[in-house]
Amino acid sequence: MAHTAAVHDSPDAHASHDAHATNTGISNFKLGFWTFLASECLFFGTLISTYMVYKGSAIVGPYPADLFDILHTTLSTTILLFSSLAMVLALHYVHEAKRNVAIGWLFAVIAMGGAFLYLEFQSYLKYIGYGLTLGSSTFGSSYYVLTGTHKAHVAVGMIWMAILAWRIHQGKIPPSKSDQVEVAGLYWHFVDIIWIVIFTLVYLIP
Amino acid sequence: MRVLPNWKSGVRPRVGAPLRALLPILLLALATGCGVEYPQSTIDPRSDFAEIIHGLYVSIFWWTMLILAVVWIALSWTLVKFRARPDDPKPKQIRGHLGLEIGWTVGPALIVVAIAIPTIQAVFATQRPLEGDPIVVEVTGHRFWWEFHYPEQGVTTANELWLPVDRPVSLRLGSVDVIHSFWVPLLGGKRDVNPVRAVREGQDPRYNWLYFTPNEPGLYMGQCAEFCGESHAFMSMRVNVVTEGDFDAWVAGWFDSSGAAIPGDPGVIEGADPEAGTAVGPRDDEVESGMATAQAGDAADDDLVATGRDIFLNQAACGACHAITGTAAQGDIGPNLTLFGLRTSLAAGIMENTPENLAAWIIDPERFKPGVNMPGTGYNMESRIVAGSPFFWPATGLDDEQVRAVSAYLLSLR
Amino acid sequence: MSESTRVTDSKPDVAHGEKQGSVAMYVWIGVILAVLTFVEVAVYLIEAFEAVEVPILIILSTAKLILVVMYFMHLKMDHRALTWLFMSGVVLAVFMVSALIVLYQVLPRFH
Amino acid sequence: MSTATIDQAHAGHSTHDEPTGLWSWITTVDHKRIAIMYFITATFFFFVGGVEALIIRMQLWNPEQSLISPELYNQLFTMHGTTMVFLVAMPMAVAFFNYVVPLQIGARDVAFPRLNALSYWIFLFGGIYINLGWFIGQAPHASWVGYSTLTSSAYSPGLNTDFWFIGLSIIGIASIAGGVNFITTIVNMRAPGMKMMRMPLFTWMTFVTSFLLITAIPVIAVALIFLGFDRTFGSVFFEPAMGGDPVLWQHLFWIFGHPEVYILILPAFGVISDVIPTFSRKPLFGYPIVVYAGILIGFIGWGVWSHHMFTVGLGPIADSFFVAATMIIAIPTGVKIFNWIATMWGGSVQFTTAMLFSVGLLAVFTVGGLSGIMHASAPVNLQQHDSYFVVAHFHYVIVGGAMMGLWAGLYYWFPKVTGKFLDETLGKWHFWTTMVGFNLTFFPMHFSGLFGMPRRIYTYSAELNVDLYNQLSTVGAFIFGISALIMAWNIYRSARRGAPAGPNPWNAATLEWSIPSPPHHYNFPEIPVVRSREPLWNAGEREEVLAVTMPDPAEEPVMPVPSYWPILLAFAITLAWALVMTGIWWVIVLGIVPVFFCVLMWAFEPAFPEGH
Repeated sequence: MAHTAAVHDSPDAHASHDAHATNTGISNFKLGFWTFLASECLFFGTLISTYMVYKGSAIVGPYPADLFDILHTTLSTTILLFSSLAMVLALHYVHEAKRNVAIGWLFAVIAMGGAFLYLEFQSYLKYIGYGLTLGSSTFGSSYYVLTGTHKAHVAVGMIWMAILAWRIHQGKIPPSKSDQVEVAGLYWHFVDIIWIVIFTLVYLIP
Repeated sequence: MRVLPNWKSGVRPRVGAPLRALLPILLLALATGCGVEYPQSTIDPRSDFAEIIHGLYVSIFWWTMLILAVVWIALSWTLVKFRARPDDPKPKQIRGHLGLEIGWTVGPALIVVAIAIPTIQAVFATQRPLEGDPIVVEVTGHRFWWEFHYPEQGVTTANELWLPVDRPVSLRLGSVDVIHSFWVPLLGGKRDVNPVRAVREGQDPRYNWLYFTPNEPGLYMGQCAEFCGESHAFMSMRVNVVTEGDFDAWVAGWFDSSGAAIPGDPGVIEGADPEAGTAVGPRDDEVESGMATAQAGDAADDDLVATGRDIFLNQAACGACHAITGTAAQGDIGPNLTLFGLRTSLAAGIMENTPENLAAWIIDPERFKPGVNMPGTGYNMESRIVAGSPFFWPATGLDDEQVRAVSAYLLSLR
Repeated sequence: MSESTRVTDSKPDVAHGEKQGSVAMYVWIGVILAVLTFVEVAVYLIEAFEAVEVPILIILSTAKLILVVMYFMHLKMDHRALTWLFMSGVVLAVFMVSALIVLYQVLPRFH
Repeated sequence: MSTATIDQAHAGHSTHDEPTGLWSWITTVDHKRIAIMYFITATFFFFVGGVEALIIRMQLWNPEQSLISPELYNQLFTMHGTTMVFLVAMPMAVAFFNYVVPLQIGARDVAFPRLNALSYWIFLFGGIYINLGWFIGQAPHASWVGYSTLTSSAYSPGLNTDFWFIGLSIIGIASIAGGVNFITTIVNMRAPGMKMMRMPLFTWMTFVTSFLLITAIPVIAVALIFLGFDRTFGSVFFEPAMGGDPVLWQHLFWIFGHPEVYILILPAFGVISDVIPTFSRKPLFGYPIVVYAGILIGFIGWGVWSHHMFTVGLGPIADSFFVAATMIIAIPTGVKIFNWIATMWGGSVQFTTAMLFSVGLLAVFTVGGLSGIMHASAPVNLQQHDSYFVVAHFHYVIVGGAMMGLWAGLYYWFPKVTGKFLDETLGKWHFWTTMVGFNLTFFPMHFSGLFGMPRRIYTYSAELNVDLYNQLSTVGAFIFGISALIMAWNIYRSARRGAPAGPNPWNAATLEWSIPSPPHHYNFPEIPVVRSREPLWNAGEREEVLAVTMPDPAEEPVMPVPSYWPILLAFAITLAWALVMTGIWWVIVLGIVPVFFCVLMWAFEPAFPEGH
């Protein structure tokens, strides 16, 4: 807590902006969002647990080995990874007050998110064609609900990015308000790391 | 000679069994009058399994009483000694004491260890599959009754489990609908009866098991202990622990496809109406051939039984759900009714097996057991249609005289 | 959102000054992430690795996860409180997933 | 005569600068008003759940009695459990979090005032929603734990379970939002000098509880989503015929459910950790130990869930692990109890009603804790699980622990909230009728359980010979009901005509007592600087700031503006969830549109007045 003490050591440090100061120097929005992400860990943790618990319990096919096309998934995984890179660059340029570059990278994020969703829905259609549905087996149920929840997160993130791009375009997000972009970035990266885990546990580990 | 215990009294507790361990109960029992019997007591063990649990319970009970005494005495003493008085000075501002903290961390920790070690030993001791020659029973939970299948003996009965005394038992537990829990407190702890998960071909489905050795003959009460819907409270059972010889005789009686009485003295069978209870059922072939026999009882009773049998098998098609060994009735949806006349209780242990109760049950099962799948005689079954019960059977439409005949027939199966 | 942006208004330096990475660093990390992913896939595809596949995959994906969290999400440069908060969520989630896997996939083998 | 005194005493700071009227309550983002709304709503639901319990007790008066139908009985006990846990104990604790925590840490409000309002409205709508089933005779009926497969479409074909899972998931959103809010508030909004290890214990326990909320609720949320998918879209998570495992529901439920137990009890521990020092006139004995014990209880609470599942058949290895983990929790709990007694030791103990409830908690919670140790022993658990012994145990823990603590808090902080004392005579009546009624209700249940009465049964056989115990319980329940009426009457009367209380009527040590009662809507005229754990006791000696002596600020502090988006968003969320019941996918998707709209409007609305 040395940090806390440092913030408040000077007697007037709090008097001037007592409604604004935070103990940690982190904005409430960002701290609250990290807390929310901790909560999301458990949310996805439960979904992933269920998938793992049900691994091998499907009594009728198709089974994972019949369906998964690792190269296809590798492509979408790589795209999502690079969208994270685009996201961090967008934030970087918001800090630098280079609005148009930032908007450009945000569009890149949206585009890559869209490509990811497109590829994933393509495989959904393929799986459905092979007879894997929500109700066909425990594998179907746990697979679709886990990856579907992840896709819903990606979709929400894309809408969020679009709104941010618009706000940056309007000039409403100067560098001093960059944590609006930073928090959106945290969300996007979090969705990315969830996919890192899903990619390994669901697709790669037999 | 087989002696069925009185249905009403169940097992008589050994004198002082519940009192041995529990002082508060002693006081309460004194206050409420001694001699009260608790046929579902958890502290009156009659099997090795129940005894292990009870021993553990008693030791933990005394440990907790010790802790409770320490806390309550310390608390009361503090409150009395340090109650505020008008001229109290400001108390000394003590903030803590490391030694004390260590003391009241280590002390309870030691007690916890003292409890945990025998606990874990008991966990392993009670879940170890039995060696030797256990009798295996496959228990199936249904809403709201119990099915007991003896694979070695080839017997399938319902709601009253027969076990030989002093022989280890392995119960294999599985459910066909929701989760139930098999609990006969005098014979040991409960174990959930989970729905059996379907598995891929070549794999074995997983069941729960319960192991114990009953060590005293008697009629034990048990009950479903996991909430299973509307009639959860009415999902009872009886476990009839008998001598090895009686058990063998019971099994043999099962295969006397004639359905005639097993040798023995029917006169000692209590709990059944003398009229039907002491009557010995006619042999199937005799009924079929129309022979009126006079083995026991009078001809009118035999006629009634024969009529009932006909209604059961043909007119009311009871055999679509129920099975009776040696007849055309081979349904497996409802309880198997072979040797039904031997049962002390009716409808999964909720009432005494008398002709009156049986007739009332056949007329309107829903009245006694809401949500039951068995149809009554009448058509007032709207509630079940609305509730969308997955099973729905048309009413039997029997009149009272026919119901009386069916009851007489069923009670003659002994 | 605006209700919580007030600190940055008053103290912009604390909020971003110290934790800016360079573009080059971000790109490098992106490249490393991609390479790790390809290594993962290679381990999956090459049969020689079958025996050690699971631990290698878990280590690699953990490495990827840490890279993203530390650099893209700036946790390395940010306040320690955030690390504590987030890590406790991660730890509980990992504990839960492993406990359930043990209960369902490992322990039944002992029966 | 007293009225005049009060008016005089409080003139100038009560509510002269605050808006009044219904609209001001609907749009409020003031943590103190939200707290009051939480408290009133929770108390209302307390009476709803209480009436349910009394009907249950009447049905169990005699063996083989049929006062009500089994179906209604099942609905009653299901809703009694659901109501008392999710709509009474949790929100009542949250009411205290809301009122007390910002005041104790010297903050003007919580970190996210509008999110706070949203939590309340979601909780209210979710609570109403889950009760809607009563009006069509299809209240939830599969018990508060909702074990699969009893909740599947096959065995619960009506709307009962739909009301349950949808209502609970709505309330879950409120809990997660609340948890995020309080963690952020406590980490970020402390007054200068209020280090973590100087925080009052109640704030500490709020912190730990919030942590449990944000980590435990997502698990039940996912389980409810699975259940919803099974019921609505035909997935097979809990369908044994398709390889699904109903026991998985139990794991997920109790991974949430056990931390939930600590979510209920830790706030009460926090309350009495503040109340006992105040009325012993001594600082809390072993402050850091009590804090660490609380954290430890919270964390170990995550590794013990399967002790609710010893009968499920997990095998001896898993059973042993959970036995050991569970028993370890007894140690920090015991440490806390001894520290509380040591706090009183050597003190000058005043028996106010708040103190009586705290001491009462120590006395009866210990009983519940010890019967908990019995259940922790897996083999013994096989006899006691799902019997009335367990019913006795958890009521001793939740009523004798959580609720007693919250009632202590009620008597303790009521003067701060209203500026008036709760009547002490009525308070003592409340306490003693509670003690008698509570113990008479639940102590005999130990015996009915030991003698083999399973829980959740509509009626019991006369042969069990447990009618006497049941009749004692029923009598006790009615006495307990009377105690609740006394409490309600006391609150009503004292709020109007109670004796005036000054800023610090109990001579307590923590910051909330440094400001007028009731506080300004901006709480502190000037944010105090804290230099010790008991700032008010050391005032004068160590340059503590006593805000009550401060003049009102010349310029009002900038406070968040009221907003109607929280209630609208809460309604939109409730509606969106309710539409899941239709089972038509496009209706469900359409239901999300108002949610998005409200979120956008919320995001673009300035939280503080323009120019700040």
